[in-house]
Amino acid sequence: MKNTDKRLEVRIKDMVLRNPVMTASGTFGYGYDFEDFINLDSLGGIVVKATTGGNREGNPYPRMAETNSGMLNAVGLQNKGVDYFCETIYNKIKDINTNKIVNVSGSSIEEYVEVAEKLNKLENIPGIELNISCPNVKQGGMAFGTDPKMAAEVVKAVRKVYNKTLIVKLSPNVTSIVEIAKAVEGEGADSLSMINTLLGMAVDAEKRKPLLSTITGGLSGPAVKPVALRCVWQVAKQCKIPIIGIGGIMDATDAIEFILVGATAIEVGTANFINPAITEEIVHGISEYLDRHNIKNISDIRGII
Amino acid sequence: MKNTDKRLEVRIKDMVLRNPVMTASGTFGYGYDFEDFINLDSLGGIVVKATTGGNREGNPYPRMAETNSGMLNAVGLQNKGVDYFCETIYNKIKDINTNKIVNVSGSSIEEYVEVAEKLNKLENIPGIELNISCPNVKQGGMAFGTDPKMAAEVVKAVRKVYNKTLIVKLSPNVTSIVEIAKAVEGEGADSLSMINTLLGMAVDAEKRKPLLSTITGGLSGPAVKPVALRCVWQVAKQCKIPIIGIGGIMDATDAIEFILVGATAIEVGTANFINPAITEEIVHGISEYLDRHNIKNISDIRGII
Amino acid sequence: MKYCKDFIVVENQTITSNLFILKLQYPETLPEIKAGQFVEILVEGNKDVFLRRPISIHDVDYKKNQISLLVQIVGKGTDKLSNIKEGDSLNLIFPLGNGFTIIGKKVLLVGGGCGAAPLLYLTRVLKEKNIKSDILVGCRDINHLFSKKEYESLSNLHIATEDGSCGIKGLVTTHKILEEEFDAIYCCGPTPMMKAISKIAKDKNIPCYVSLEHTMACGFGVCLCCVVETNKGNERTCTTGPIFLSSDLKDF
Amino acid sequence: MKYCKDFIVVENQTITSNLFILKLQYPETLPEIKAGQFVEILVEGNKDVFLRRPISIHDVDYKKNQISLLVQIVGKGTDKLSNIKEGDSLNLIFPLGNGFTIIGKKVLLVGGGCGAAPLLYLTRVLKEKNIKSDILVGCRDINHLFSKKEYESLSNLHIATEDGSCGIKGLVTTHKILEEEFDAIYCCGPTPMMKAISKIAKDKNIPCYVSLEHTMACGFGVCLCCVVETNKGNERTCTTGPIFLSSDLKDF
Ligand SMILES: Cc1cc2nc3c(=O)[nH]c(=O)nc-3n(C[C@H](O)[C@H](O)[C@H](O)COP(=O)(O)OP(=O)(O)OC[C@H]3O[C@@H](n4cnc5c(N)ncnc54)[C@H](O)[C@@H]3O)c2cc1C
Ligand SMILES: Cc1cc2nc3c(=O)[nH]c(=O)nc-3n(C[C@H](O)[C@H](O)[C@H](O)COP(=O)(O)OP(=O)(O)OC[C@H]3O[C@@H](n4cnc5c(N)ncnc54)[C@H](O)[C@@H]3O)c2cc1C
Ligand SMILES: Cc1cc2nc3c(=O)[nH]c(=O)nc-3n(C[C@H](O)[C@H](O)[C@H](O)COP(=O)(O)O)c2cc1C
Ligand SMILES: Cc1cc2nc3c(=O)[nH]c(=O)nc-3n(C[C@H](O)[C@H](O)[C@H](O)COP(=O)(O)O)c2cc1C
Ligand code: FES
Ligand code: FES
Repeated sequence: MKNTDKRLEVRIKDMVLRNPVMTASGTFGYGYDFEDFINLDSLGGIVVKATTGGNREGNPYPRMAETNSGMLNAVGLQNKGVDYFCETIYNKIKDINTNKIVNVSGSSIEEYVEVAEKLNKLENIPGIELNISCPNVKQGGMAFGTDPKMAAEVVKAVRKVYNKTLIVKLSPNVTSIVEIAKAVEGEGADSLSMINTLLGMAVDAEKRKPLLSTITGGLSGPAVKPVALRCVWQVAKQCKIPIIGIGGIMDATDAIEFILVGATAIEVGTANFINPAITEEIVHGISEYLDRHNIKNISDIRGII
Repeated sequence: MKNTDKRLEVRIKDMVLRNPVMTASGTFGYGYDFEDFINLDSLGGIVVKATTGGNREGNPYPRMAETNSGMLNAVGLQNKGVDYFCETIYNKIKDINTNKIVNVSGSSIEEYVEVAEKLNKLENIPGIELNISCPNVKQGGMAFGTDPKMAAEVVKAVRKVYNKTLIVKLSPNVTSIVEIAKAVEGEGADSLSMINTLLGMAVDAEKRKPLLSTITGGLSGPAVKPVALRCVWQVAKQCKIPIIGIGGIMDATDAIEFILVGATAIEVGTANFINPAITEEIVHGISEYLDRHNIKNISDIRGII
Repeated sequence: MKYCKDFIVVENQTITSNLFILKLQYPETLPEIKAGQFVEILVEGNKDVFLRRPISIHDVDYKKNQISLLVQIVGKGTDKLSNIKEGDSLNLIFPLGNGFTIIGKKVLLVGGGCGAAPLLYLTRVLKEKNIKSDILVGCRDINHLFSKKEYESLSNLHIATEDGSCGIKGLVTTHKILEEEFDAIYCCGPTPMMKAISKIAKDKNIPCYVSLEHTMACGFGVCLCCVVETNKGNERTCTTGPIFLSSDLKDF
Repeated sequence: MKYCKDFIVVENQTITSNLFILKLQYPETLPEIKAGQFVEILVEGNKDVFLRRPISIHDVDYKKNQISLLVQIVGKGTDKLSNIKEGDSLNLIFPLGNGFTIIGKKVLLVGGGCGAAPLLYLTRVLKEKNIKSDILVGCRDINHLFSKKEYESLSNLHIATEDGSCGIKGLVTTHKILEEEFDAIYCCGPTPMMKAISKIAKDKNIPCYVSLEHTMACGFGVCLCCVVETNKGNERTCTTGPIFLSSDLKDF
C-alpha cells in the first residue's frame, strides 16, 4: 500500500521526500533486496551502500558482533567502486520510485571528488551523502569527520563538482559535533545526516579474543539512540540546513523523537535486519501519530524541543 | 563470605586492592547503604559520591530516564560539600574495611585543589578519583576532561597538594581519549579510570518533552560497554599507569572483558541499581573464571588483547 | 534491613483491563513492613525494560507471609508484569521508603485511582492500633473499584466515582466527609488530587501525608535521581519519602 | 521470494539436554524451499538477544505446510528458543540462502553433530529425484543421534560415534564409506571436519559442497557482515552461500 499522506511530505534542498523515512547506508543494500518485504515507493528515500573510487574488498571476517541493544560492524566499505555503480547498479535501481541517494566514501579528497563528479551525471540520483565518518577503515573517512578543517576542505572540494543535493554525514566520535556541523554548513552542504556509528569494541571472554577482525568497529542500534538524539538536538539549535536523524530508530515513536528534536527526515539502519518491513511500518506509524495528536503537518512538530 | 582469593589482588600505585572490583561514583552512595546486601569488605574498593567545594543542590527533578540497555542521569553533583564530608560522612565510612576513594569534582581548578587538599588529610582515604568528565553540570568538570591542556592543568595543580593515589576519571565524549590520557599521565596521575557517561538525551514522544530537566544527561549501563571497552583498549596501548575500567559492567564476564583489554581494576555502576548484590557476585565470578581457565593470577590475562 | 529476594506468585487477579493485583509468597518470615513502603520489582522478559519498577505494598499478611501489590498497566514494564503466572517467581528489593507516620485518634484516608494502593494496608495498621479511620476512594467507575470488602471491614468506606456508578458522582474533593474533623489526612493518588486535599488539610490546620511517585533508578537512596524539593532542599523520595508531610514540600 | 512471517510451534522435541527439534506450522501454503536453505528467527524474551538467529531448515513437509529446525543450545538465543512451547508463535524470515546444487547419480552426505541439520531434507530431495545417496553421520554418542529413522527410510545411513556407542568408533573421516565412488559429496558440520572431507573429495576429483555458519546480522544479503573469502573475492555467506563448492573457498 502506497502511502499518500500529504502531511508527511518534507524537503531537503531540491529533493522532495513523500515522507521523512529513509534508509541508512550499509543496512539496505541497493534497495531492491527489500522488494520482497516492502513497497520501496512507500519510502521517502533510500541511501545505498558506500561507494568509493575503486573496488574495495573491505575488512576480513568476522565483521560483526552483537552487543546489548545493538551491534558492532566492521564491514569497511566493501563495494565494487563508482564505475561499477554507474554502469551496472545504477540501471537496476534507477527506476525505483523514490529518492535514491548514494553514500560516498573515500580515503582522500581526490577520491571523494572523483566519486561525486561521476555521480553528478546520473539523472536519477538526486543527491549524495558524503560519508566523512566511517570508523571502519584505516584511511577511511573518519579522519575527515573528526577535524573541522578537514571536514570543511572535503565538503568544499566536493561542492565544486556536485550541484545536486549534498548531504554530509557526521561522526559522533568527536568532542564537539556542532563545530564540525558548522564547518560543513559553511562550505555549502545542503543537509547534515547524523549519526554514523560510535567507535566501540567487543570481546569474547571465553576465547579471550576480540570479536571483530579489526578489533574496534562501529556501534549501531537502540543503544546509540540517546547519543544520536543529543547530537541532532545540539546541531539543530546551531545550524540552519535540514538535518537527517539516524541512530537506533526501531519504530515510529523513535522517528518522532528525532523529528521533535529537530530532524527533517530520518534514516533507519540496523532495524532493517530485525524487521525488514520496518520502514514501511514507520511511515504508517507516523501518520497514526499525527492523527492521534491532531497534527496538520509533520513540520508543526519539527524541532519543538 | 569474605573473598580471600589471593589471585585477585591488584595494586593501583600504593593502594592494594584485595580484588579488582570497585564501585562507581554516584551509584553506590557512601557504601553503607549496601550493607544489607553485601559485605563491603569483600570488595576491592568503593568510590563514593562526587564531592565538591561547597554544598550543591544538583539539578531539578526529573533526573533520570530509562533507555535501551541503559539509563540517562542528570543528578548534577548533588552533595553537601567537602567540609561536611570530612566532618560527618568520613566518620561513618572510615572503618569500612576496603579502600575508600572519594570522587572529586569542581567548576574551577581552585575548587578541585581545595577539595583534594582537604581529603589529603584524611588518614583512611587512600586515594581520590578526579572527576574531570561529568557531563551534568554547566560549569562542571566536562570542560576539563575534553581539552588536553585543561586536563593537564587541573591534574598538575591537584598533584601538587595531593600525595596519595590520584586517579583521574576520563570522559568518552572526546575525539581522542588517548590524547587526554597522555596529557593527564604526563602530569603525574597515578591511574586513569574510564569511562564516565556518554552525553545523551531522551524524549517523551507523547508529551513532546525531554525526559530530563536538563534536556541532556549522562548515558550509562550495558549500552555503553562497547565504547568503554574501546576506550580502555586504546588507552592501555598508549599509557603505562594502571587503568580502571568502567561502563556497563553487569557480571563477571563483563569485568573479565575489561581486564583482557588492559584494565587493572573495574568499577561497577548502574548494575548496582538492578542487583544490589552484584559486586560481590562479580568477585566470586572472577574467581570461578580463573578456576575454569586455570589462570594463576589475574595479571596473567591483563591486557592480552 | 532491606532484602533482595525472590517471591513466588500465588495469584494474579485481574481487576479491570488495566488493573491487577499480585499476591506474592515470601519463602521466609516476612520482616516488619510499614504501611506506605514499597518494593522494587525486577521485570524480566521485555528487552526494553532495564531498571526495576517501584510498586507500593498494597497489603501484608504476616500469617501467610504474603504481600500483595496493586498495579496499573501504564507501559512496557507493568504490561509485562500483568502476564506473570501463578508459580512464577519475582525478584523484589523490599521494604523500601519511610512509610506513613501514624498519629491521632481519628484520621481520614483519601485515595485516587490506583494511587490508593498503599491505603489498604494502612487501614489494617490503623485498625490494629485502634485508630478510627474513614477512607474516601475516588475512581472512574464502579469497575475500577478494588478491595471494597477489605476496606469495609477495616474502615468506613466512602466512594466517589466520575460517572456516579458508585458513591457520589464527582471528584473526591467534593465529598462531604472532608467537612468532618480529623487529626490527620493520608492521601495517595494523582498529584493534582493530593495538592487539593493537602490544601484542605492546611485550611483545617491538620497534617496531611502524601505519597510521591517520582521516577526512580535505584529505590534505596544511592542514585539521587528521585529528589523532590522540600523546605530543607532536595530530598530523596525513595528514602526520606515516598511519604511526605505536604507542608514540607515546596510545590504543595 | 523471501517472506517475513509468523509460524506456530507444533512441537518442541528434546533430543538431548542441549539439542532440540522444533516443528513449525506455516499458516499459508509453503513456498518452494531448497535443501540447505535457512531461516532467520526472531528470539523474544531475552533482553540480551538483539539480532535474529540463523538456523538451517532441517526438514520440510509440504503436505502439512510444516518445517522443522534442529537446534543446538550454545548461548542465550538458542537457550531461550529451547523453552518455546507448543502454540507459541515464532517470526521467521525465510527461505534464505542458495541451497545445495543437486548433481550426479550417486552421492555421499556427511554430517557432523548438529551441523548435519540441513542433510535430512537433502536426503528427501535426493530421493524424490531418484539420486542414490549414502549418508554418514558423526556424533558424540548414540544419545546425540537424531532423526535416525527418517535417514534410514530416505538414504543408506552410516554412523560414527566418538565413543563407539553406535556405528564405528572414531571420526567420520575414518569411515570406510569414504573409500567408495561418488559423483559428489555434501558436507555439513564443524569446519575442521568439512575441511578434511573436502580434501578427500579433492583427491577423488569430485565436487564437495559445504555449508558455512558465519555469524550474520541480516541473513539476506544487505549488511555484508557474513563474508567469506572465495576465489572471486569476498562473497556473502548468506546469499552466495551458505552452501559453497569447497574448491571456491580460499581457506579450504
Ligand atoms: C514509590 C512508588 C510507588 C508506586 N506504587 C505504585 C503502585 O502501587 N501501583 C502502580 O500501578 N504503580 C505504582 N507506581 C508507579 C509505577 O512505578 C510506574 O507506573 C511504573 O514504573 C511504570 O512502568 P512501565 O514500564 O509500565 O511504564 P513505562 O513504559 O516506563 O512508562 C509508561 C508511562 O508511564 C510513566 N511513568 C513511568 N514511571 C512512572 C512513575 N514512577 N510515576 C508516574 N509515571 C510514570 C512514563 O512517563 C510513561 O509516560 C509507584 C511509583 C513509585 C515511585
Ligand atoms: C546459515 C546458518 C545455519 C545455521 N544452522 C544451524 C542449525 O541448523 N542448528 C543450530 O543449532 N545452529 C545453526 N547455526 C548456528 C546458530 O546460528 C548459532 O548457534 C546461534 O546463532 C547462536 O545463538 P545464541 O544466542 O544461542 O549464541 P550466542 O550467545 O550469541 O553465542 C554463544 C556462542 O556461540 C557462538 N556462535 C554464535 N553464533 C554462531 C554462529 N553463527 N556460528 C558458530 N558459532 C556461533 C558465539 O561465538 C559464542 O561463543 C547456523 C548458522 C548459520 C549462519
Ligand atoms: C552493517 C552496517 C554497515 C554500515 N555501512 C555504512 C556505510 O557504508 N556508510 C555509512 O555512511 N554508514 C554505514 N553504516 C552506518 C549506518 O548507516 C548508520 O549511520 C548507523 O548504523 C546508525 O543507525 P542505526 O542505529 O539505525 O543502525 C553502517 C551500519 C551498519 C550496521
Ligand atoms: C545516577 C548516576 C550518578 C553518577 N554520578 C557520578 C558522579 O558523581 N561522579 C562521577 O565521576 N561519575 C558519576 N556517574 C558515572 C558512573 O560513575 C560511571 O562512570 C558510569 O555510570 C558508567 O558506568 P556504568 O555503566 O557501570 O554505570 C554517575 C552515574 C549514574 C548512573
Ligand atoms: S531512586 Fe535512587 S536515590 Fe531515590
Ligand atoms: S548476513 Fe547480512 S549480508 Fe549476509
